[in-house]
Amino acid sequence: MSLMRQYKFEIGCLVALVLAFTMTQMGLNRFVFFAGFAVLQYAMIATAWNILGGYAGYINFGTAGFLGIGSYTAIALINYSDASIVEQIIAGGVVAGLLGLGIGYFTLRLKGVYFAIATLALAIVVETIVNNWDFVGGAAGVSILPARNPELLGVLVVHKKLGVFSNYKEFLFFLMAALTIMSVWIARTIEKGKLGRGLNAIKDNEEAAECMGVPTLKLKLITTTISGGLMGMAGAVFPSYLTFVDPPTAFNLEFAVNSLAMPMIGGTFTWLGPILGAVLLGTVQQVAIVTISSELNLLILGLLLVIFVIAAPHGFLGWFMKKNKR
Amino acid sequence: MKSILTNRVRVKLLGGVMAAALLLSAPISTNVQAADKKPIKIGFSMALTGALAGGGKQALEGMELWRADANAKGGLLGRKVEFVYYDDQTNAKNVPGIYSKLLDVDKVDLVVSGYGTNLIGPAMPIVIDRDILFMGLFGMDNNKKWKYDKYFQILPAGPKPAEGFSHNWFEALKELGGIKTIALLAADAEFARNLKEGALANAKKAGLEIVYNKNYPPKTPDFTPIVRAVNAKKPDAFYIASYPNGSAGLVRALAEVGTKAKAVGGGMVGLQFAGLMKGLGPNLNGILNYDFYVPEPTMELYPGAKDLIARYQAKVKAENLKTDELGYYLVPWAYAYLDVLGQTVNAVGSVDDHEALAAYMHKTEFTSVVGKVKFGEFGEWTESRTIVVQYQNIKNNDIDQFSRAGTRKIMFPTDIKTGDVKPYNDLR
Amino acid sequence: MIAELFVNALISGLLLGGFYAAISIGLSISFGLLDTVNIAHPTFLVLGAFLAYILNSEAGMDPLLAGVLMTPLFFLLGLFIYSVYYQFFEKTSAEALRGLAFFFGILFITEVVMIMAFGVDHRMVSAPYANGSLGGSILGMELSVPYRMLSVFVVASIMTLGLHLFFSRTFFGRASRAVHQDMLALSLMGVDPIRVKRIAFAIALATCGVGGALMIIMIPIEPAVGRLYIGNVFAIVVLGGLGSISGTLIAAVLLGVAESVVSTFLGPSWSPAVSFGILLGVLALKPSGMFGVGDTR
Amino acid sequence: MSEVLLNIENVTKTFGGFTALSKVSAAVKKGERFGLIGPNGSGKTTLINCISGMLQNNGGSIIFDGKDLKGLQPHQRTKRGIARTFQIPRPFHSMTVIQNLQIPLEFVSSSGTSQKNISEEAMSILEVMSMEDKAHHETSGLTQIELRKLELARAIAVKPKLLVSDEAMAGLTGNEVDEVLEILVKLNEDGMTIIMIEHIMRAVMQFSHRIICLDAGQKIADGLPEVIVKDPAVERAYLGV
Repeated sequence: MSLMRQYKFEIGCLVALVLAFTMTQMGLNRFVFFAGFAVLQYAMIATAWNILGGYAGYINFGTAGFLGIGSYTAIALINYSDASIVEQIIAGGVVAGLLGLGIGYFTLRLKGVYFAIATLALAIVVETIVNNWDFVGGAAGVSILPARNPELLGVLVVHKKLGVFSNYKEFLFFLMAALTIMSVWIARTIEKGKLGRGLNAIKDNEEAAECMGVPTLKLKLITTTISGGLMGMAGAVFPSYLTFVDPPTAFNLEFAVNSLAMPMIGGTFTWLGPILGAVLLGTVQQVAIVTISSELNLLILGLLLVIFVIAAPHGFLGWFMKKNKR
Repeated sequence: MKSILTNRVRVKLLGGVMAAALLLSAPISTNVQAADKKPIKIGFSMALTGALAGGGKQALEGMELWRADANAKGGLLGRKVEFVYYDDQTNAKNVPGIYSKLLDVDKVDLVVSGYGTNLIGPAMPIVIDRDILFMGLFGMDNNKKWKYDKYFQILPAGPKPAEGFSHNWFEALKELGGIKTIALLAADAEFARNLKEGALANAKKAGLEIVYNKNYPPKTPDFTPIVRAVNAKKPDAFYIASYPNGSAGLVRALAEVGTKAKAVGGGMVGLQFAGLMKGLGPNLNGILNYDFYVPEPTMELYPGAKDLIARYQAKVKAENLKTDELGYYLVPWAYAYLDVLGQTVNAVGSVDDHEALAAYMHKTEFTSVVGKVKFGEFGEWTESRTIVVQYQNIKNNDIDQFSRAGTRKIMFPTDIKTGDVKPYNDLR
Repeated sequence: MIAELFVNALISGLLLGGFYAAISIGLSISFGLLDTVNIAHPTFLVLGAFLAYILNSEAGMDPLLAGVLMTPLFFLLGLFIYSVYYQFFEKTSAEALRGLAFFFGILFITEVVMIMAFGVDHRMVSAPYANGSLGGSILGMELSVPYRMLSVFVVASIMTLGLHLFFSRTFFGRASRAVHQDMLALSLMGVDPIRVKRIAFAIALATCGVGGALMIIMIPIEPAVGRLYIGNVFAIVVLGGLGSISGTLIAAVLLGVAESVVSTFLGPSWSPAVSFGILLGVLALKPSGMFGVGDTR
Repeated sequence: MSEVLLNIENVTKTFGGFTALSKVSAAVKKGERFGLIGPNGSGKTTLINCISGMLQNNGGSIIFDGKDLKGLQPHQRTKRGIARTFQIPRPFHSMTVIQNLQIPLEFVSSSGTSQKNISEEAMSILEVMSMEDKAHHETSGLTQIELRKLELARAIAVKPKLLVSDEAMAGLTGNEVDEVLEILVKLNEDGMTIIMIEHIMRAVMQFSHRIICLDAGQKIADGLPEVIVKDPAVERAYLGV
């Protein structure tokens, strides 16, 4: 019983995973999976962003760069071999994680806006490289043909009648759910652990933290790596979902906006914030796109951002929790 | 094999008994009986904001004109036509969700594409998954990898669109004579890069020496360094595949810096738009570029296009629409891609039998506002029918001169030719 | 030949730098001096450009004159936006991050307003002084300077140097620079720092009048084009060093020249990587930009 | 009281062309109460930044506990037993008072022990500071003296061999100064070596066994408090004659 209490969160994760799986088996309206995929992807990106941005206070403005490099790693792998989607995700995570480590080293003396602008610059440099890298389609874009009936470890994953999932999009939805749950678990583990406390000290005052024995550089590097890696994983699923990727899509400004707006709307100080923000803002965006057939859906996003940051200065969770409020 | 099966079964069981029960009760029939006179809903995504919105809004007006015509004639199969469409914000990421909503929630009868290759791509797996007919608008080789038999699209570039697009331009070059070297430049964007690849193949086929082959970022503000770098290579011809911003910048830079190349242009997107033509004015003189429709007398070949454009222009004026004042570029084509679909539906007598619809499309030669349309195996046109025009006699920045014949004379194909190709500098 | 290309590239780069300075100078004030992360700045420039277009095409007004006439309008808009910003963010000392999201919202709203008012098509103007080019042969090199770029450069120079002098020589200018460092000292001097900030922000936004006019003389515009310049303008301001207006000017010219030279010799496709590579390199060596005051917030 | 704990030898620090410290030498003995004085801009803070590792000195060496500190990051120096406070208190403002102490405890002195253990230790340090009633308060509500004491408490939580106190009494009332002095004396009696940088002469004279005075980056005096106070060079430096 005490074991159950100790692993309450992990059990919750498992329940969520089973729930996501059950959803794919219920023959729900397929739109649920499309909208769900988009919201889950946002949730994962926002969670990954928040590990660095919320806990350590380092604003990453180059989310698109990490996502894009994840996407393009997957594309390179598809073009180079017939790697399965799981391998693509791992590779995307590793490459983006290395990029995170690199940017961490490179910008270790940068703080605040300088760090933010440096990450933005990095995203633009990566995009330019991809534009000129014809093996992955370059600026012309690339069309991906997902395997029709993929198998994983001998299990037929997608097949109309015989597969675990009857449809590829349901499989991707489940995959995205699993990745998101994993990210949330990682974020929460960091938050509740020594790393999270160290990052918090860095956010509050980096020099004081360093003088209090917090190895700030090491913690920052670990964090940029994890955060970048998770973003890369979220990006690696993208080519299979879109089947056509070009740099303006993979490096869209929208990612930078959402990845910082969502945690902020939810609340940056805890793992629940980004999820809440992603669900709120992501759902509104998804719904607005498919209900308003004009430019007004962009207006809604704009108004929502302005109203939210004004009305809930500490995020949605800030309304409910006094903790960490200044 | 046995272990795979048991494994699978086990996982399936994990999914729960509930799943099976729900599968049975899931909505199976999305079909609407033709007899009940419910309107036919055509669904699509369209770029109404973002980089491609200019084209998207113009296309949408063209489509609305078709809908008005179709409904005036009693609709399709005696049912009124309705549109269900959403703004994809020129962001491919929004496209899968939109098509899923159209098909699963709005339960539209037919789907057609938005405007442009990268916004058609993400819709492909969804329509293929459901095995339904899909009409594309200005997609470049979207079906190359899928090889889907129910995809058809309107872009008059022939079976190999990338090469077909510039094929005629290289034909027009021959008239100039003495072209031995060529420079190639493309915007770092999907359509432009594909055009340049095609042009490269055509240039090699024509035995031209490639002296310059580079790309530029779409947001480049100043093109004079590029034009000078090209001039330094002394090319006889300069093929440009550009997007609106670059097209305008290059036309200006060419006018300012000058060039000795005899032929300049080719795949410059945006010069067909009223806003740019008006803004560039006399700077355009001498540019040799692709086009789809120009107000030249020989374009009678496209029956009804002239009237259609006149109607569009009147509508823009009357309703004070904030779209392209002239509408030459997209209106006839947006009209045609629905017209072809409508003709097919009426001929087959069904909106549900996608096999029959696709079969009819494959075998038929259509006649629409853009003339004869015949689809090849994977839905591209069987022949390339881009026209090559040369800008000339442009005196000022007055918009009306572009709706008269003579400012964009047709150089190719020869059967509709209205002028002779002249070296760029002769028209400056 | 190579020398000729190089000299031409340098001249083009210098002129382009003038344009970059004109579109960055406002941000250099609002972001560099006042710490407001006004990511909507390029979008306001586009708004200025559209208004210049309308005045030009409907009333036949010269775009630059239109830009000058719009300046008070943008000044008032700046006062209004800063008042809102101050009320909800600065006063509650909210993190810069929230301000960033706020300005993102403003960006989208402004874009939609422009779409509804002006449509989505590309628009250009042609000014009589922006046609043809000044050409000549110097030391056996054929040099050509487009009047379009030259006029943009001249106006941009007057505007940016004027602002530079204003902020370095006048009492108000020095006060604005001081709010950046020491609010308390200002209050002790009897200056209301909030008022100083509000006016400085309004001046920053006022540059969108003439800046917008220069933009439409330089490039064709559509409502979303501002997004493309976010990276550039922030890169220039940060590269120059926050709080240093002269640094912004130098950074703008540096990036202009780098882009121009790379376009000429290496291929235009690589110019963003080179520009932003320079930024990353400078930040790695000197975390506060080229002429930063040393405070690496 | 004879063994040298911290040996500063010819330490030089330049910023661009400006020399902030020029060949400063000093030896702090184990258990010593060491005063560091000098007018504003004399290089006091630069020197302790070089000791704590926030700045790396260009020349000379700093030997602590027999080992050269060259190239070590601040947190590594903290682990070796050097703790410091900041002139302007820098609390972790999103944390409560006790959480502020848990950071150094967790990362340095009690690393690897349980959370329960750590919070008990944190509490005992707060008791020394007589701040136990503020343990779960947020730092934003603290008074000036409480902030100063928190700054000290956090440094003590490192369990340092050497505590560098940078103007821990600035802005405090007379009684409060005495309160802080009392704490420092007690810590010293328990075996902690303390370097005190202070503007309040009364405090530094009363507290220190030995004092050095810096002026314009150079050491101008080194000796017993009663000698220093009469030193003409020190007088000149302070009066600016």
